[in-house]
Amino acid sequence: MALVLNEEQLMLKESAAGFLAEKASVAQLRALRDSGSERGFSDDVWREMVEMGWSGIAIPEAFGGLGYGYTGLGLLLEQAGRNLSASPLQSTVLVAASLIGELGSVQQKEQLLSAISSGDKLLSLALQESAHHAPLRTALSAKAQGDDYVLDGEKILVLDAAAADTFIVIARTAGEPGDEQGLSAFLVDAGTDGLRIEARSMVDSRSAGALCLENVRVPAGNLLGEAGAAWQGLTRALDIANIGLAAELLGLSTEAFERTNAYLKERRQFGRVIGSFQGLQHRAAQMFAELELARSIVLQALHAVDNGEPELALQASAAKAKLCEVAQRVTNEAIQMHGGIGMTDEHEIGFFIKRARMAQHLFGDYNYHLDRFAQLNGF
Amino acid sequence: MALVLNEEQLMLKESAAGFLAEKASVAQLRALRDSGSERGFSDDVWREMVEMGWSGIAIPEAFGGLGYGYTGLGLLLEQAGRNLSASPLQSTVLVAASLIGELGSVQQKEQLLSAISSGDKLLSLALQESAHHAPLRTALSAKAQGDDYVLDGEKILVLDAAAADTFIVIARTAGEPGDEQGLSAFLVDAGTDGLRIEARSMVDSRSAGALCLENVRVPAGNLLGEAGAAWQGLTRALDIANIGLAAELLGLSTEAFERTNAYLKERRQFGRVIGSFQGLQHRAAQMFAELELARSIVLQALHAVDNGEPELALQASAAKAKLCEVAQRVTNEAIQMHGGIGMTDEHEIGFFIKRARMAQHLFGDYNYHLDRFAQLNGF
Amino acid sequence: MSDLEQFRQDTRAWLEENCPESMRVPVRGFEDLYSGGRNPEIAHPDQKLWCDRMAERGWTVPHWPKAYGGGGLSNEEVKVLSQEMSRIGARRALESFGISMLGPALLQFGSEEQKLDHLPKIVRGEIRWCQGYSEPNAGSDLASLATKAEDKGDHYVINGQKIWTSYADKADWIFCLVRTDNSGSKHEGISFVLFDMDQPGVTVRPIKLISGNSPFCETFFDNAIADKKNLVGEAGNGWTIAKYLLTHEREMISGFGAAPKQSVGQLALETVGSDASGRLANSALRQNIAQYQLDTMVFGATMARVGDEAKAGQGLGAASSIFKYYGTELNKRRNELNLAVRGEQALGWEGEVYHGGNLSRDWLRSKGNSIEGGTSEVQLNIIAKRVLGLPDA
Amino acid sequence: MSDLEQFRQDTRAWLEENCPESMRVPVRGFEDLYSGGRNPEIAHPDQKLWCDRMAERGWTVPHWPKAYGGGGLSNEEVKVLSQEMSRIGARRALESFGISMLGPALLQFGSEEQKLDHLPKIVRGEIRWCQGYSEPNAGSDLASLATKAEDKGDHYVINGQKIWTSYADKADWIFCLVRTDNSGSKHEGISFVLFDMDQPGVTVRPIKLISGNSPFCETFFDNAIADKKNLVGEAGNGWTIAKYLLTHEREMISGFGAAPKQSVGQLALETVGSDASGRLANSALRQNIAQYQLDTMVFGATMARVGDEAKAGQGLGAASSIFKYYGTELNKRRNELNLAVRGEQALGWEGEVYHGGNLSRDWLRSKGNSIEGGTSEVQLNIIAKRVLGLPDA
Repeated sequence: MALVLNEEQLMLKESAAGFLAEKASVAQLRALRDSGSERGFSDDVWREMVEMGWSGIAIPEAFGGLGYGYTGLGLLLEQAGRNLSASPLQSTVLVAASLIGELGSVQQKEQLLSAISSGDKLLSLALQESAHHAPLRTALSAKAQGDDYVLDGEKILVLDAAAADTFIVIARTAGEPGDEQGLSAFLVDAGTDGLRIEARSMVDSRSAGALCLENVRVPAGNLLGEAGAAWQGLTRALDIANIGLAAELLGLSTEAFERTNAYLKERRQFGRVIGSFQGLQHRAAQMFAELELARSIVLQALHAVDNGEPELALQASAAKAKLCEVAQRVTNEAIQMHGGIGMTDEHEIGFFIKRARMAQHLFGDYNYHLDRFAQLNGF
Repeated sequence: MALVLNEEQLMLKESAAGFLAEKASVAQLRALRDSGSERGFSDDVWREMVEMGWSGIAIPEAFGGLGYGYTGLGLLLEQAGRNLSASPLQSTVLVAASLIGELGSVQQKEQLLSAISSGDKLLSLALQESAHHAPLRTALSAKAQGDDYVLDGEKILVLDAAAADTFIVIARTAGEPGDEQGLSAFLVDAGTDGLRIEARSMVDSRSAGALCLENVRVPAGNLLGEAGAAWQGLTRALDIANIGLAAELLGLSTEAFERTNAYLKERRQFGRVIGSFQGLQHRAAQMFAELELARSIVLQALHAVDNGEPELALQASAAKAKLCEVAQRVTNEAIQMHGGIGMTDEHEIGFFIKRARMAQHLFGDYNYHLDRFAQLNGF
Repeated sequence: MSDLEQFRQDTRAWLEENCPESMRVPVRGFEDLYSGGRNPEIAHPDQKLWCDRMAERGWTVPHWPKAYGGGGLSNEEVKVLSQEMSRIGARRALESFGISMLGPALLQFGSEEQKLDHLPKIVRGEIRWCQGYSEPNAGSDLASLATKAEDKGDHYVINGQKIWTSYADKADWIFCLVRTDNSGSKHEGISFVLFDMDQPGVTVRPIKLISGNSPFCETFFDNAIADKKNLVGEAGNGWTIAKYLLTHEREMISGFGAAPKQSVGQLALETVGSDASGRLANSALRQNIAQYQLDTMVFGATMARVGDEAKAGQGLGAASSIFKYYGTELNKRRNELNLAVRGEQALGWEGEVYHGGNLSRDWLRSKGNSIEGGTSEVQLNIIAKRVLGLPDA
Repeated sequence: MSDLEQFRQDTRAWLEENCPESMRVPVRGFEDLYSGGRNPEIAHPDQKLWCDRMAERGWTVPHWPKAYGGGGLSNEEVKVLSQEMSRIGARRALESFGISMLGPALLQFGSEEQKLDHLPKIVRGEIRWCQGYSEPNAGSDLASLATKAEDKGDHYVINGQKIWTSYADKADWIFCLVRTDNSGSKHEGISFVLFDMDQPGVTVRPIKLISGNSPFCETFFDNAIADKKNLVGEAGNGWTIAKYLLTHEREMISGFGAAPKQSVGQLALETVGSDASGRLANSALRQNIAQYQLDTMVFGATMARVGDEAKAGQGLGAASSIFKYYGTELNKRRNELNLAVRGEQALGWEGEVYHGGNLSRDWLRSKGNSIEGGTSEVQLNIIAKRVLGLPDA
């Protein structure tokens, strides 16, 4: 396992970079925002991504995917981070497909992963219930009634809620908030009676939403995996999700840094370009060093997924914590070093800090993952 | 209560600065170290301090002191910090006198505080038992036997152990380590049977020592205050001790910073004085700002002692935590900015980092006091 | 009864009688602040009434001399007035750059005629002012400003562009730094002039910030006219006035570093929860909040100390730079902690459930604190050079 | 059986027979390292025996060509030898600056004659070398060095002073940067010469560090003589060799950043204790340790990545500067954490109870890491200028 990209991966990276810069750049995100798009991404662009196979990039060939593994998906997410490209790559390809891969029966995988690969279906995980990521605290209840389950409760921060065809709702079929046992995953279609979807306008201009489930009845066959036994697969899928978000944050931070470094060479004050001031030079050099280190842990974590390594949780929390830290530092410095112009909506740099904090927050922020990292290290 | 020095205090500060620079400078500390002095300070210099009234600076006039309050003592400690002056100011004047003031009967105060004021007696607190400051975990046992108590156990980091006439030994007459109840303070003279004093060579070249108590018998009259009820007074005395150490660290850090700033103006590299590099300038400016802020919290905490304010614990932990942080940063930067010459024993700057870490550690370090600060703030 | 006690009783009685009930309601947002001007923004009709009543006694700016329309009150009387207003929850009647910025500068540097001309209108809220300082290519390096004022005998003709002119779209007049001479060093040749914004040569375009709409504008001068009698100080001496006002502005901005009303630690307990021993459950967050609260306490102690020292005639060198630097960094830290503590609640942008995105918008807005009014880097340069005596490269 | 397998069997047998039992005991400290030289420091008589036996086969420096006394082994064979030595716990037979620093430089820049002259003596541990680089006024700005070498036809006469010459008091020869020409820029006119320390013109004075005694010395040259045949490369081209060796040195020093064997977090649990849920009791310390361990893990991943990239022919620009900067900062953090975790135990200076003060001395010594071999500031300058392309002032 070498921590370098092979030929195939390098080609994928370059073609993704070219495509996204043209079709899903910051300018497109601004246009989506200003048009008040409810779906939050362009269906046309997504269709092209599907045609390139991106919807199935990490899905095994047996289920219609490309089988490039998570290192391949990580490359796409990194480029999406660089361009702040809005698409269902996170909701469907990264999170939902991983969870289905972990929990689904062979039949469910065949059906759902193929539908994702082909672009026929968008799915999204509905997990969070309170201000913070706390999967064990899940309280949304699912009660068995005959051959059905009846779900009641609320979810927030459901990605691409307006566009998803089906939600994977994490519910409690037994136990109390805090228990590992009793957590279950249900497939709930967007049109199901009793399910209300409320669009939420978030700081990153992407579409997320809240779900309100009142007496939502789904057949037991909609269970993804065994009733009450979702915890382990969910944990693994969340680890993968966080590694994917770390890859996105890596791209985002690298781009924000490179734009800032370019600005340092261009902006003049006191008769010199400001990049000639050693105070700024040292901060830029420290950020560059941090970004190089960040890249290593992201690559290592992606490899750990693809190689089925046992310490995935440690890798995931390390990668997410580190990238949260680096993204926070770099985006803050990006604004500061751009000065007044960086504070204007007209300039693009502000979009980076907004998306960064959302990606940092999703599925556990710096504090969550540093704490988990310490726990996993036994102290 | 104004956070500025009055005329009297300014005069005290200036005379202390002049005296210590002449009689108890870093050069003297080096000489004490190289001579292998067991006592760790100069008796002659201490005698002169006593003559100037410093031994009783914060002791009420009724007990033979000067009654300048802790703001006065803080000024002396700050200047002692600037010069790294070794003397019993910390062990006897700051810690022991405060504890006697908190716990002693009127008679004990009359006797002991007067003896301290007059320079007739050196006392030192024997508290710490393990690698970290943890007063509640005190285990050294004191068992009543007739009119006596018998003490067994060990103490470390007893300041001026080789010179002290009497130790104030914190012992447990009841309860378990962790309990507030059951802690007692005993006066144990240096010559008492069963007490063994072991000199320890510490990084700051001051004298500290370990006490080993085996079957040490003292009369009940040697109790300072009530049996088993020392906790509250001990806590208050430790708060005062930490505020005093914060004052010392303020002086130490300010001096280390000023020496470094002077070096930045003198040392040439790449054809310029290194202080003209903006990278170093910004770090120096940030340190200066931190030092100005640190000065405020030290003054505020000293005032809080003198005015008997109720939130002393909060002030003490704030002052100590902040000064630990600032001292660590400033002394580390002092070495780094001095470069190779700062790494040599021949240069004086290394003495500052050594004393800093010892003063940081005594009676609770940054981590201890930041944790306590959070607890006192209710989170 | 002492004169001061008498003053207190009279003031109390007058306030009871004259302060409308609607003006005793706490300010909920910027819209509740009244800034006057030719076309005042009025959220409630009593705002103007209250301002007029107060202005009649000069109490909109109680410490200015009566000769210039102020209240002519002593420091003690100002304090009593403020206490009595607080007692009934009375809002301030008028808030403006005229009161906080231009007035102090005119009192210090203006001619008698200028003071008589402009200060009473500020007191009465008749004229609203804005500040023309920064330019697109003169941010941190303010003195390199290029807006040109050509001497035409009894007036100047002004051409150029300003940026970050707060409320320029609502202001009637501007106090403005212009270049009247290009021959010397960049600090020379700068002049401080006042002129009416209501003229054909002035165009204003509001700036939208990353946090949403803002008071800031871009302001363009195309042969704008300034009467020479409105040149403050000597031609070419404007930098002295600019520096005075920058120090003043730094002190205002550094106030952002003051401790928030609800402790961040307490707030975190509510959203993140505590462990068995009552401590905040997440130790990384606990450490960061503790360090922030500690620094806020230390910052507060320093503001108190510098206040005491100023009274005692001592002074902390470059205090305003330290405050500007530290206070704005603290405010940014507080806002980042707010995001960490409130989580999803702080990431909303619009809608009632997120209170219109007030948390995320405040967070984004705070990023500007260490840029506006002189960047953090400029403050550190000032400390390094003026206080520490470190040399230029 | 493959050749390599055969080599392994032969090597194993030879080692079993020739490595003294005493040389299979783990190294306990610097005194157990053998560096050879004319007057070798010998802690155990087997050290010399072991070195001689290994040197006979060239295995003290197994990858150097046989022509220069080395083992002439392929990379695979070197790896096998290393594995077989590890298997029986065999110590390295010889460690020296000759092997790690001068040898690589001579192989790259030396003449055939110089290689034949010096390398075999290094392999056999006959001559011990030291490095003459820094001067009191040329630290970070190494190229401004002033030690002067005057051309006397067949030799140079050298005058000046070096500092931080490690083990100069124990070395036989020095490889030294001297100035042979003052006329051009400071990087020009520097030459790289070798000469014997055992001559009247050379005086050495050991330097005591804040951590106690050290290998460092001050070295004075008063009309010292260097034979011209020992000028490496062209006169005036020494800076190229110096840069090569500095990069080499940076990589060695950055190794200090590697993760310690016992996790700091585990150690802290032992000394500070845990709370009810098994977490480290002190949350401020827990956060700091977690962040340190995270950064160590990330640093380790980066070392692995750069290694893989180098194999793949890719390269991280300025990798050695990043490693030097980050690795030494990590080592300083680790040592500060050691103080925080071990408390009083780490503050001792002498005596058995403190193990001779090893913790406090290591802590103090670590402060030098970010100074020696190019300060952290110099590394950041290199990254800013060479990688990021930021311009000079």
